[in-house]
Amino acid sequence: GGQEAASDSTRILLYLNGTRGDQSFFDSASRGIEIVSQQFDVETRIVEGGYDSSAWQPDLAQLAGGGWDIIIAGTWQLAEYVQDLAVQYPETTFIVYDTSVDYSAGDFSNVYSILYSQNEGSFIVGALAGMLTASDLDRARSGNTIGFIGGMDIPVINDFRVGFEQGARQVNPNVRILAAYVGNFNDPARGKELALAQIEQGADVIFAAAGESGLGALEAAGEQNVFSIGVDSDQYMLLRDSQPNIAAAVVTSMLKNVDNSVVYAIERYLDGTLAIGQAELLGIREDGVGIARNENFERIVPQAMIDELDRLIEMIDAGEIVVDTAIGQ
Amino acid sequence: MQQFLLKHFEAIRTTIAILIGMLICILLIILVSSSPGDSISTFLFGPFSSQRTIASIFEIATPIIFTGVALSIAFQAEQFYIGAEGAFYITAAVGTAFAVSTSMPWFFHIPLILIVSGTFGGLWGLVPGYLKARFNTSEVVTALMLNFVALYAGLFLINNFFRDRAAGFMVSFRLPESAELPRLIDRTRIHWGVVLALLVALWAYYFLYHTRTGYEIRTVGHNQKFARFGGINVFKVIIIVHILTGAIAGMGGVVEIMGIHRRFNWQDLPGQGWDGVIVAIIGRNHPLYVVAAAVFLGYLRVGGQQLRLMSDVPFELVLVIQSAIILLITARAFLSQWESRMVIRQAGEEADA
Amino acid sequence: MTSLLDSIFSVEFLFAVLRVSTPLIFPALGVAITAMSGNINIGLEGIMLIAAFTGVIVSIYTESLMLALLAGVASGIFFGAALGYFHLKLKADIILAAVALNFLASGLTIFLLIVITGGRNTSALRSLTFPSFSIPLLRSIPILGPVLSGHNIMTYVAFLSVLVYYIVMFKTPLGLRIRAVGQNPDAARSVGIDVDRVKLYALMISGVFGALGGLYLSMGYVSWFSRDMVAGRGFIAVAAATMGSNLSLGTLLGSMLFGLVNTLTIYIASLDIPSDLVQSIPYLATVIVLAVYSARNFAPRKRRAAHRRRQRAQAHGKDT
Amino acid sequence: MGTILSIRDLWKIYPNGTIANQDVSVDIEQGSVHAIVGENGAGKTTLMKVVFGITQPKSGSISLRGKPFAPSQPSDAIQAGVGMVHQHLMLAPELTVAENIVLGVEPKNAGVFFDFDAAVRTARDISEQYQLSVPVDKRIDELPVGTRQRVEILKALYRNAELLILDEPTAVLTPQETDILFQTLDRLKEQGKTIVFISHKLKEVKRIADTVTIMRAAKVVETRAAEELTIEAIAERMVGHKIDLSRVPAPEQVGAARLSVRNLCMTRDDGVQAVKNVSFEVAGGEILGVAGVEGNGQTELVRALVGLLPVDSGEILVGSSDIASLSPKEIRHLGVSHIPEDRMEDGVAPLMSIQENIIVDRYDKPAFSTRLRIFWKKVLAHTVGLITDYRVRAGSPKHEISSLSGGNIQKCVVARELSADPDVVVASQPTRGVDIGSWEHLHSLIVEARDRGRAVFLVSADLDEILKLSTRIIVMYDGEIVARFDDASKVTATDLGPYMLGVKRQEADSAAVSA
Ligand SMILES: Nc1ncnc2c1ncn2[C@@H]1O[C@H](COP(=O)(O)OP(=O)(O)OP(=O)(O)O)[C@@H](O)[C@H]1O
Ligand SMILES: Nc1ncnc2c1ncn2[C@@H]1O[C@H](COP(=O)(O)OP(=O)(O)OP(=O)(O)O)[C@@H](O)[C@H]1O
Ligand SMILES: [Mg+2]
Ligand SMILES: [Mg+2]
Repeated sequence: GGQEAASDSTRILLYLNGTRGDQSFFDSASRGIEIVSQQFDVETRIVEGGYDSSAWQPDLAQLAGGGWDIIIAGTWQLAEYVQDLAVQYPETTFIVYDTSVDYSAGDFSNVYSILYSQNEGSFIVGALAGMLTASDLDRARSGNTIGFIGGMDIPVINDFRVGFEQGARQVNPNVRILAAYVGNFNDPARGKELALAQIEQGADVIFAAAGESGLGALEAAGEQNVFSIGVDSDQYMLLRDSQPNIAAAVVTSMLKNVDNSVVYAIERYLDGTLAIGQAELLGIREDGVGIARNENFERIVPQAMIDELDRLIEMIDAGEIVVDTAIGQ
Repeated sequence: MQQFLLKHFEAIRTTIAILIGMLICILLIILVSSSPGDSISTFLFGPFSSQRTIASIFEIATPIIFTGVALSIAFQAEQFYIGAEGAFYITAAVGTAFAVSTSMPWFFHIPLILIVSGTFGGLWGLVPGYLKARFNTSEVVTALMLNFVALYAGLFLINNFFRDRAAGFMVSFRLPESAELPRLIDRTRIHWGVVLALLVALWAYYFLYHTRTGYEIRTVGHNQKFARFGGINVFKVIIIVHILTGAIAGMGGVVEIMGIHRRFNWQDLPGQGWDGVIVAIIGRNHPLYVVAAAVFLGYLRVGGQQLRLMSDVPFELVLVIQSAIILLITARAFLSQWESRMVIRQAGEEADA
Repeated sequence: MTSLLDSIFSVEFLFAVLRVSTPLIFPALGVAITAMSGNINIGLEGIMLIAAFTGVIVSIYTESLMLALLAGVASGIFFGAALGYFHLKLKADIILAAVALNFLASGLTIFLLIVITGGRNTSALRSLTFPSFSIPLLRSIPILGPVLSGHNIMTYVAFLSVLVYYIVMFKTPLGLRIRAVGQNPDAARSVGIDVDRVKLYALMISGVFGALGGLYLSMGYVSWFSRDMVAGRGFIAVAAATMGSNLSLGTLLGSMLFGLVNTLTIYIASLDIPSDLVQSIPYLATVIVLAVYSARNFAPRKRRAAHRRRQRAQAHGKDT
Repeated sequence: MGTILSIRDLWKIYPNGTIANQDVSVDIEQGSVHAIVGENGAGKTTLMKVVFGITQPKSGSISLRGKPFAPSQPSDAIQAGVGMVHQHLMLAPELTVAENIVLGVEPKNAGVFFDFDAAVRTARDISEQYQLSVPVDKRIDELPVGTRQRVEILKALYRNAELLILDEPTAVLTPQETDILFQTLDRLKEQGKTIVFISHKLKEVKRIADTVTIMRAAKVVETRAAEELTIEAIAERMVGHKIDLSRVPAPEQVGAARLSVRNLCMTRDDGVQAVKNVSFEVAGGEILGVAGVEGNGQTELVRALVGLLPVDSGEILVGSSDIASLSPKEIRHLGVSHIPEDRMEDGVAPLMSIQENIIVDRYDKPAFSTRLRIFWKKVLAHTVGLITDYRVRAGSPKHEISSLSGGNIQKCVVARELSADPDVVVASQPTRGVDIGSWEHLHSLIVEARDRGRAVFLVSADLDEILKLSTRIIVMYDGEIVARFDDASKVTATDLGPYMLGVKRQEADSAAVSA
């Protein structure tokens, strides 16, 4: 995208409060925009705001004045800024993902919010972990122990943790769950060290929700011949060619399908069917979150477990299981 | 002419350093940008393109004036207490905690928050200060370490006791309105904090150069043995300096929350403490020059922001460019040979005459 | 709890301490050698980052571990020298120059990553890694064997570097000159030593140490480069070296104390202690250790002051 | 023998615009001792710094052994056989004597490693060869100043210096040590070495020099054979008027004791007993001179008197108050002022202005400030007054004090300390490195204070000064008072020497002899 398109085509801006290359969130959103620009007659642009949080509000304020039809901004940190700007620029449609504006706080009829139930996705991978550790598969050991590694002790990350723990206990009430935080998202060495310590204490499935630090945890699992579970993107596919020994241990990943949801939203916007002025929660059913069912998953996970996972997914869909959340708790 | 050049040498040197820094940036931009002309003018003039961008310069400068002035007091006493970063962060957290758990009319609330956070910041600075004054423990190292302690202690405080659970992120409750510093101009975030910052800088200038304690501080900085010899209580001075630095940097943190964010939302050290080191050194530890240096840094940042938003130059290059300019400005010997040659020529001429 | 204690007194724990200490020992030696020459170097953070990056990129393009090592070390020397150029030649304040260098390193590595790979996708780049190495004779010693043997080769290099540091500092003319320059630059200058050059050498050697630390992070600890992956180790090194008075053994012990505390926090991370507090332990511990250490150093004077007070009290007693 | 060094039309202007050498021409004969004398700031040190390559001239030329010589750094000069012993000692404090001596030209093992043993051996050899005894394996910071000075000379000799520049080498030496140094210099001369000798002590110049160059205000006044000049003539040419070296008359009346020290003991940080059971009194209207080789406890004693060092036991009374546990400020308030031995270290903050240096002990007096502000105008007026009264040669009181020459900095310090109107003046090396004109002037200021009834405690390594000024004299050796002379007018330098070197001591019971 990015060319000076005809003036009648829809102009879409994606603002990232970070940079591309994170192999998760922002890459996924950017991928969504690229798909949109190929499939539809739209003009798109992606602006990287970097990691200096003090720059985000001025950035958005300036961009909002740029006459865009749609401005997409993700994460909770930007929601408040969007709230202010949405009132100032009623002509522009704002799409926020992974958070919602507070619709009770004002007239946000030009804001569409996308929420993902990461706790539901984490529940499923938790259940898988609970089954794997109790199994007699190659990489499973005897400890009946699994590990969670978070980037920081903050609500979004804890939402992963809560779902993960609940899922594991659902299928394996006696499972021992170790949890630790790296303290940041950019120290893979420490991430690896934490994972090694958990493995040493008996963990044989490691779920890492810790950005780049989490990569270190995946490597530890690969080296120590236990299972790992990736986060946000399909980390097996990302690592398959470059780091085959790490990838081999990544049994699945808890996916947050930002790309799909962006495409979904734009599609409806162009149709005129997008529910602007509302928040939509995309769970497992809506494909907002999910687990990666790639070749490695197929190879490792026995059919019986897959069936059990599918059963759990249906139960969540049906509301028979309500997954706890750390958000707003 | 020669007279003029010599008299204003410092200003001229800085200007030329900035120009050369800019030139390097321009070269870098030409290398990576597909439309270098536009990119360059975006970088140079973008900061002045609208009321909002101009206001941005001062929004950015405000907290840096606090930390810069705070550090210049420490540096004047030769205390390399580079812990403004940590003091800024943790005091903002503590100040927020205080603000959200109290309520009263704004004309009590705002001063009280500033007093409480100033006191806390002072106590925070007292730790390395006492260790330095009493045991000669390197304040550089303790400050570096306490920065990390501040981060995790601040997170712990907000996370466990003042977190807004309705929010999906690690943020505190919103400040009550009585604790917000009002904005000065509509549609910008420039707020009363900038006035406070200027007052603090003016006060620091007066304090350092026109009061007894200020004189004591500068004397200790120039020659500690001499200060002791003259009867100055060096222990007391070192303690005072650290307390002041912690207090002012800390107030900067809480002012930033009260004026800009209105709730505590930093999950990482925000960097204004390091910016303070930069402007203190560029401003040669003189509080009034520090203000100028902070505004200049604000200008550079906004230029970088414009470049990020308006051009195809990658965001990381902006970081590189800013570092390059800062390095050049602080290069003191830059052009100094030229100056001394001129002085020598002039002295020689006078002696001949 | 007992299982935790068990694992803390396990071979794996001690093994981990050595592994965690390795990326601290290197930069701490870098800090120490510059401190000996009279400069404080908080720029190791940036130097490590640049070397970590350079090593990965070169290893991918040349597929040679040796070349990657050389290039990484060269980048460390280059940036150590750059710091020296700005500080010594252009008289920039060295702390500020180092702060700027750290910013620069962060931006430059990612910028170059974009230029070289066309994106920021870091784990797509798989670096070669330094091999682990088990020492045949050592391995067979009970307890000690498994703790000391089987480490990444860079861990052994780190310990070797301490020895090298000792030899350079105390057994070579250069070391003598570095110490002389640090103690009294005028004295060194008066015997014809080029003080700036000696300081420059010290900074360049510190670049070598820093580079080895960075290379270990991206090519030993893990096998890729990611943004800001040094994560504060360059700063901790300043504390470690200071704690060790910049002497070889002291610096080693200082770094290992950090490694120990860090590893402890990793092992207790899974307990139900608020993680933020656990994170802060290593830093808090340094402040406390430094305080205790300098208070102890201070003791003679204190003892004499106390003695004086006693004398005074006695004298007073006699008077009345 | 011929000229070894020839300086022609040399100009040196410092970057701040100070003209230090103006059109200087000097020839130095091979194998001679050539003295350079001149007031503080006359440009002697600068001239030698140019020769040694520390600083470069604006114009002019130098030739060494007939060849053009333009050293751009000290190593060039060292290679050409020039050695320099600096006015301020230049040694690395934590290195050993041997390491300091070989620094820069280290002996090597296997071509790579520093050969410490060889260094020790070489240092020992060379110290024996020139009969300059030094403990080669001790650290510098464990040694007294006189020994450090010898290390400096050995440093130059180790580098095979043919032309040896000594910038005020005797400023810190005792007469006996000076004698030893001069014997060494004589021997070196016999071996064909050339020596440039800078000193403010004209007696020494007469004793050792073959030729004398007199400088004044950056220019050479004249160069002449030493025997053609008397001390008085040199002094006169240096300062432009006659100089009086005779003793000052004893005070007419001596008052009550103002400062009493009883059984004082002190320990240094390294655990050595620095002051052992010292007792004395100083009365108003007298000057008590302390003679002794430096490093025998005088420094510690002085610092205890002014509150800069703690004491182990004993008491220090000013009037009737015991000050041993008071802070420096409290002691100053009791009327004690202090002229410190190292002015650059304790006496001033070099980069602060003259006026800021002047007020360090009085900035908090109501005359200069309130709690809320300092009255800089009043400070300025006060400083201008002192500069005039004490004849300090300075531009503006707002200039950095380091822009003054050493002698003028010292005058500022003395001006501050005496103008505080103290009861007790503790003066340590008050005229070290000061030219003869200022020497005289400073002495008259100290005597004036005495005559106003002040108690003056004077520590000096300069025996001429002690003998000239003191009413009574005590001698310190190894932390103890080993001799007391109640009538200084009957004492000579030779009387003091044996006590200073610890060869002789008065018995405790006969403590108060008249010599
Ligand atoms: N580095 C310098 N920068 C500026 N001025 C200097 C410098 N060194 C010396 N001067 C000035 O140059 C003049 C000559 O100084 P110099 O040290 O040569 O005098 P001197 O004859 O050695 O005096 P003294 O007897 O006090 O040692 C003085 O006015 C001094 O203040
Ligand atoms: N950069 C400078 N600017 C101004 N003045 C300087 C500078 N550097 C040195 N000076 C001053 O010039 C003088 C240099 O003289 P020098 O170093 O020969 O010793 P001195 O202090 O004059 O010694 P003394 O009086 O004991 O013989 C000193 O007073 C010094 O403080
Ligand atoms: Mg001088
Ligand atoms: Mg001199």
